[in-house]
Amino acid sequence: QTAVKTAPAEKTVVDMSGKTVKVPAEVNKIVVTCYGGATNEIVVLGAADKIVGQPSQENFPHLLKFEPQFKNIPDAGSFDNISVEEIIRLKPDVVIASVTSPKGNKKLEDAGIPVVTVLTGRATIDGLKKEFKMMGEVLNKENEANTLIGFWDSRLKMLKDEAAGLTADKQKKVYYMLGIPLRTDGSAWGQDFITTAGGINVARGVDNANQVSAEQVLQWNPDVIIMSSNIGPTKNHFIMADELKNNAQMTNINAVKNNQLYQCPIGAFWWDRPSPESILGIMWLARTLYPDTFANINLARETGEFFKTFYHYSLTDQEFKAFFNPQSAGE
Amino acid sequence: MELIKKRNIFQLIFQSRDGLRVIKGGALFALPPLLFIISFTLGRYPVSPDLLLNVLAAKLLPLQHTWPDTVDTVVFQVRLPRIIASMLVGAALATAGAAYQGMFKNPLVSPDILGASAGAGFGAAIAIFNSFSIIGIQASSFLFGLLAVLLAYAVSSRIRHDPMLALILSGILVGTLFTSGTSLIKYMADPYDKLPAITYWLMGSLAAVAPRDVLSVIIPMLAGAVPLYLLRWRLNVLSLGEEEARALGINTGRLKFLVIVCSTLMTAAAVSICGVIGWVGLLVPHLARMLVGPNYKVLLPASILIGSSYLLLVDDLARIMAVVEIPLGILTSLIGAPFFLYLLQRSRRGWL
Amino acid sequence: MELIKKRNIFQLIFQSRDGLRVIKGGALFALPPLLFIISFTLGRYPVSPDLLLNVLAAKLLPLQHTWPDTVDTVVFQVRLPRIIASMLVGAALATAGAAYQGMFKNPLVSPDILGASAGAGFGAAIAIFNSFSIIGIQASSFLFGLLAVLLAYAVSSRIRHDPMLALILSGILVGTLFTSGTSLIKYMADPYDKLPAITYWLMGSLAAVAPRDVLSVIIPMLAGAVPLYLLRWRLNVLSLGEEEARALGINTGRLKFLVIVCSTLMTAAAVSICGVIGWVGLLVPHLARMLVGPNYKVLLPASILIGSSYLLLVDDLARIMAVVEIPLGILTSLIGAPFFLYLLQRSRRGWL
Amino acid sequence: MRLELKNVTCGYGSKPVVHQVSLPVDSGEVLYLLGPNGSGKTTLFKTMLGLLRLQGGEILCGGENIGNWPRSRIARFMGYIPQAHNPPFPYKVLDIVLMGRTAHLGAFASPSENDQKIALEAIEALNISHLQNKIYTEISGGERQLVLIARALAQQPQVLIMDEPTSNLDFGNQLLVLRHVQKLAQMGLAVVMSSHFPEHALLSATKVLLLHKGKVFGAGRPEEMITEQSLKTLFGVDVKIITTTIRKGGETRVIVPLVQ
Amino acid sequence: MRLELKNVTCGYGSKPVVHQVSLPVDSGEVLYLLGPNGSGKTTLFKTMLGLLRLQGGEILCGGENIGNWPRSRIARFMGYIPQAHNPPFPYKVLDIVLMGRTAHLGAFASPSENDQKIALEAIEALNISHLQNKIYTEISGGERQLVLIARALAQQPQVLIMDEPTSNLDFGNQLLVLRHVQKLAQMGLAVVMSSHFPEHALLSATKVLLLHKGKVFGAGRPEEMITEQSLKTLFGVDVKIITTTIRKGGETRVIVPLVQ
Ligand SMILES: Nc1ncnc2c1ncn2[C@@H]1O[C@H](COP(=O)(O)OP(=O)(O)OP(=O)(O)O)[C@@H](O)[C@H]1O
Ligand SMILES: Nc1ncnc2c1ncn2[C@@H]1O[C@H](COP(=O)(O)OP(=O)(O)OP(=O)(O)O)[C@@H](O)[C@H]1O
Ligand SMILES: [Mg+2]
Ligand SMILES: [Mg+2]
Repeated sequence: QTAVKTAPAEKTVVDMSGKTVKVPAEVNKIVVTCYGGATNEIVVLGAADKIVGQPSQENFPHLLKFEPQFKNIPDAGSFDNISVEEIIRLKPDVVIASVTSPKGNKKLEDAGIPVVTVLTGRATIDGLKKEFKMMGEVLNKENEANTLIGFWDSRLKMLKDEAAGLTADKQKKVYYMLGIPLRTDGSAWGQDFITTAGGINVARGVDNANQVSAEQVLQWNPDVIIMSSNIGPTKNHFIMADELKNNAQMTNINAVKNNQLYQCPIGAFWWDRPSPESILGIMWLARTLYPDTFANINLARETGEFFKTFYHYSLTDQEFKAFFNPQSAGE
Repeated sequence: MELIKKRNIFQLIFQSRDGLRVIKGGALFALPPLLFIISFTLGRYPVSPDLLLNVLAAKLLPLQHTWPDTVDTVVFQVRLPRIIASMLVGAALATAGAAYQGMFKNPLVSPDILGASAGAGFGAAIAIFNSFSIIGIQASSFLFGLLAVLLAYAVSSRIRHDPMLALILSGILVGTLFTSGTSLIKYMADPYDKLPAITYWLMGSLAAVAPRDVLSVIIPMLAGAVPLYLLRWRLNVLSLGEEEARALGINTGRLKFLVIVCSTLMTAAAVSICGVIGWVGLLVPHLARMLVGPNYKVLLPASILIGSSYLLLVDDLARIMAVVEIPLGILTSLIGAPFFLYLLQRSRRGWL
Repeated sequence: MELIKKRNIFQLIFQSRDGLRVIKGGALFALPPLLFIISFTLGRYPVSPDLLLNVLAAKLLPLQHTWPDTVDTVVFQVRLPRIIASMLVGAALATAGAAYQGMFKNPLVSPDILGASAGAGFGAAIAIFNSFSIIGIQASSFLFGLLAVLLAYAVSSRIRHDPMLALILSGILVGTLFTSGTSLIKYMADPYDKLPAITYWLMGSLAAVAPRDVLSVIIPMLAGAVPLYLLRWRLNVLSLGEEEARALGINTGRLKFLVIVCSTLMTAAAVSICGVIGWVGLLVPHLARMLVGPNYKVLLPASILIGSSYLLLVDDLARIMAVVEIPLGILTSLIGAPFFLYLLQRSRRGWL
Repeated sequence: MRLELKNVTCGYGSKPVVHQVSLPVDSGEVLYLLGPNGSGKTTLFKTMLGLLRLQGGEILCGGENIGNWPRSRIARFMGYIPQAHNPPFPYKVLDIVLMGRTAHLGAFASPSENDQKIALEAIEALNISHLQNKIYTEISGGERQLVLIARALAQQPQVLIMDEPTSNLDFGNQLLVLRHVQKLAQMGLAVVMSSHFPEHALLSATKVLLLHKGKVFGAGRPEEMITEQSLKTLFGVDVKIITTTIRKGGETRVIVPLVQ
Repeated sequence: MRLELKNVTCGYGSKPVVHQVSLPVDSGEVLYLLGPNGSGKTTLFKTMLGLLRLQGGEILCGGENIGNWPRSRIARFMGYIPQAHNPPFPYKVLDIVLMGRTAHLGAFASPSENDQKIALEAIEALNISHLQNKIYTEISGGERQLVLIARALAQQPQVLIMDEPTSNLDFGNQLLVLRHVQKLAQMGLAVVMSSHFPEHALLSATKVLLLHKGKVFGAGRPEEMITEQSLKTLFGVDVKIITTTIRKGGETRVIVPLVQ
């Protein structure tokens, strides 16, 4: 043991699985082994250039526009399906992984690599804010994290204030369509997403993304249907409003009759799934459900501000409009 | 001609000594229509029996339309296609299973044995992966189901030794290949996006069946079922084994090919509208054999009657049990397996 | 004693007339150690052969440590456990498969037939669903694998008629039950997190094997393999059928129970560390039978040698083929199936 | 109607087991194939029925080569009683016998009342009416053999090929079957059968073909073929053939093995 | 050593097929079970071997009830040659014969050189050394029967139970096996066998038990039991039993069926 080594300074963080992790004080190389907005978090916290390995981001062309180097970053796998040797070869200071892949994470820890877990799909609004803070600590970007949390808090408060005027009888019943017409979501995030925007999730009894019968939807008779753009039956072929209107089983539903059918937008990430950007998604949904109640929300401005502040990117009107046409994302 | 055959079926069913069998025979014929009617009143959306009668009558008589339009939608757009589809699929899988069990001289064989389901599943997965429309998924599923079986058949024909075992082995092989292909697609699919779609699709469900779907499978199903039904006597002879059947005057090569094509048409069509529903093709022929014996002259009709009733019953359960639809593939197994176990233990002659 | 047996193995292997077989026999014994050494140099992280020699030598001699610590980690923490695990799993599945094929007198039987994999998969799924630790997942998987088989055994023992068919049927039934259970869990799992975990786990992979995992399975695997190896002559006799084996002096009830327990120990242990890897238990015994004939005295050792080499080879491929590993379960099928087809067509006597 | 084998060579794979066998059988004849175990009797039968590929020579029926006949035509022409038989699903005995009618049915037809009548007659002819409704897998080995014979009768062929039809039969049933064979021959069938009992050939054969290691060792009338000499060569057994008078003034030849 | 059945009743499930059979066999004896098809011979054999459950009575060996004997002890005591046999995996003939040694091996042992020697001797004794390295599934039906007999010999039991051991054998092999049976009896084995040939019983039995519809119809010395009368009753056949002298001054009785 003659090699001279300067012991790196370390710090400890408590990650989202409640585990205390030792990470280098200075994090310069990051490998991401999950989706769920982890990459976006790193980007908005200003550490995009430190990512040396992560799963493909081809689903997010808007993100690739201002982080084009992501196209060439090696993919060392995701969740439990990771290549340990490849990650060792990339010599990361820390791996950002999901709380849902303990097997893969453990293997990395055994190889002596610090693993910090994030909530990915299991996030709630509160959880997400905690996660921003934790990531700020890991990346030494506490200020950026606080700015982000501040943005969230102010918008959440605004939503809450405006929604105060919504009486129970004015609240709209929302059906959140995941990929195929009969699958919906009543899990933590699906619930937060809709209720924060002032809606009632008709599927609140339904735990996770699950299939229901056509009759059930007929009985719920939702006022509005929102269609996820991240879990299509097919890639870039999400459910279209026309498809529902032409479906004889659906024609008698209020939402279809009144043409209250909306596709969830895609920004730098899916707006209906947890990520730093999902606050924009919540505002979009609130405005969509109650254009009058939330008339104060100027989504274009909010989005522009978010992208300017956190992505350091000036969004054009055209780019903003493209967010609402998920099909175009693939082109 | 048709009349004579029908009389024979009755004759054979009722010929048995014990009166119990007469009742069983009658029950067999009464069951499907009975369940058909009952099933209309079941579901998450409440439709009372007399409202149902009104709705049905209104299709024929100029009744006053006092109920909401939604009721019409529920009855004709949601329940009717679903009931018909489940009966069709149940009958098809049971028929294919019965035919295969005879052809392979093996009571453990199911219609999937030559890779039809595996192929159809792969076809669906690849269609989902490549963003096809729903109709595209169905077509791809059907075609790959056929392709898988034809491939297995082609491969087996290059093996000289013991053609039946060769066929089964080739089928298992091709099936595994397609299943791995499906896994590979699942694996390559974005876990946030395609994976759940593919996984759920493979579990099998009739929840989304539309009238159009029923129309699109009725032709391949009839094209498969009618020849098999007509060939049912020859299935008896085939079940004695290749050599003996040939000595008794059967062109086994051609008959086997016909049985395979017909069974595959039905299986692939079934998978293409409602995903992989295992177990029916294995269970129902056994059940039928316990009730009416191994003679295909009665076994095949009995399988059709029991198969359609069984799947309809299970699907009724799926519809009424919970808000969330439990996939039919899961339910058929969860109900079928213990039921089958019970039968096995009770029956005097085992599974025969 | 051991010596005599070993001589007999060699004798039997080399007894055959053609010199080709002598070469095959030698190759069989040389293959595993050879592959073992080669496998150390393969992987995404570059370790040259002479560096590897240094690293290995340093474990025994006081060499100067001129390479980065990472190399040690790669060789001893990543590659060594993985190589050992793949050999263990391959040998275990092949042995269990060979034993079952004899016991059931059926060359199409795989070690999963009594539900071991289905049970183990269910155990893992339920553990993942409930967010157990990795050790918890492994333990649950192993225990449910055992449970499934014992359940099948218990059920079958209540059926009088034809005990072997009863056992297979019960196994298929119990297997279906557990598979449906797994599907149900998959269905209930959040598609955004648990579903991919369960799905990937079921595809089978050795990517995450740690030294601790190897230690935790080595005892059940040996506990399964050693008795089977010792009983290999009796497996011959058992393969003649229940009645004949009893007439020849074998307590078939006890022997069958032993074979089942041993095979299940091995299968469940294998599944518990690396998920469901199909196909090995079916393919390898066939391959071995083609090479050395059906006599278990040589068939079992040959299966062990071929099984360990085969899975190691496939896992090596998995490691070097792509950055992101293709699950082993998929690879074994994608490689195994065509290979098997080729063998089938070539071999004079079919699969025998 | 004449069945004729011309220089038939056959076997498994490409290896010949039986070489250059020629044999004509006419309506009304009973041809016995005698030969040691493994001499190729079963192989020859399977080849005649087209179940094994012909390696050489040809098989003619009424002068016509049957190589291209469809299976149903062959089956209407030749009935077969196999030597070994695996019990299939638990069919009733009557159903098994009815399957003999298959070659006479249209592709999509099931047996008619008439077919049923023919099957019942065949069953009656063999005195096994009591088995009629039993399960085929639950009767004794000898009983199964009788059922298979009944099935071949129901098939109403012109040539009947029987591979050791008496091997599992009791003493009484053996003679029953032999009597039947003769009756069938009288009715105009040609019967080709193998047997391990030269005495049976003396009782009921009109012609004998001796097979030795796959080659024809001799063919002709039973009295000429079954001699102390030929039995010694074929089976390596010393026998004495004696003639004894039986009641009603008939004469029978019996074969007495000379043991110790 | 004596094997004794006392009032044995047996059958399938709870339905008795064989009723109240008592029979003692001693070393050196050859007991023939004669009876029509379906009279219960196979059933009785399977029960003696413990393969079917005893419904009544008991089976004694040297005075000891074998009901609780472990299987290997029964197998060292009784060898069995089954009537029907499904070909398993393609074992070599030698391996099949070696399996007869199983009962003599420890649970974890494989056959030794000595076992191999015994197996080879058994094979030689039946003149089938040429089959030794052949594949069991690729030999003729009669050849298989000989292999099974060799296996039973290799088992070296004290009682040999043979269910129609000659039924698929050619004329020469039949006599070979009969000679063997006698030799084994002289060596001190007790042989119990069924046969469809009363003549064979006359040739080699020391005792005969007649079975009729599952009941004992008679038991005693072959000359006493096999009479024109008893054969008529059991099998419904008219026969004449004649005595003829064979070379070397010996006498043999032959059974001549009276046909036509
Ligand atoms: N499936 C097979 N593959 C290869 N060779 C075979 C096969 N079956 C039989 N043989 C061989 O062919 C030869 C003739 O067999 P065959 O069965 O025709 O004899 P056989 O005259 O019918 O004998 P037996 O009187 O014992 O029934 C034998 O030497 C046998 O070993
Ligand atoms: N598995 C079975 N289940 C029920 N009954 C059976 C079974 N096997 C045979 N039997 C019946 O038991 C009776 C005796 O059969 P068994 O096989 O003992 O006759 P056997 O004397 O050996 O006849 P064979 O000379 O034809 O071999 C027959 O009536 C038969 O129908
Ligand atoms: Mg033969
Ligand atoms: Mg018998």
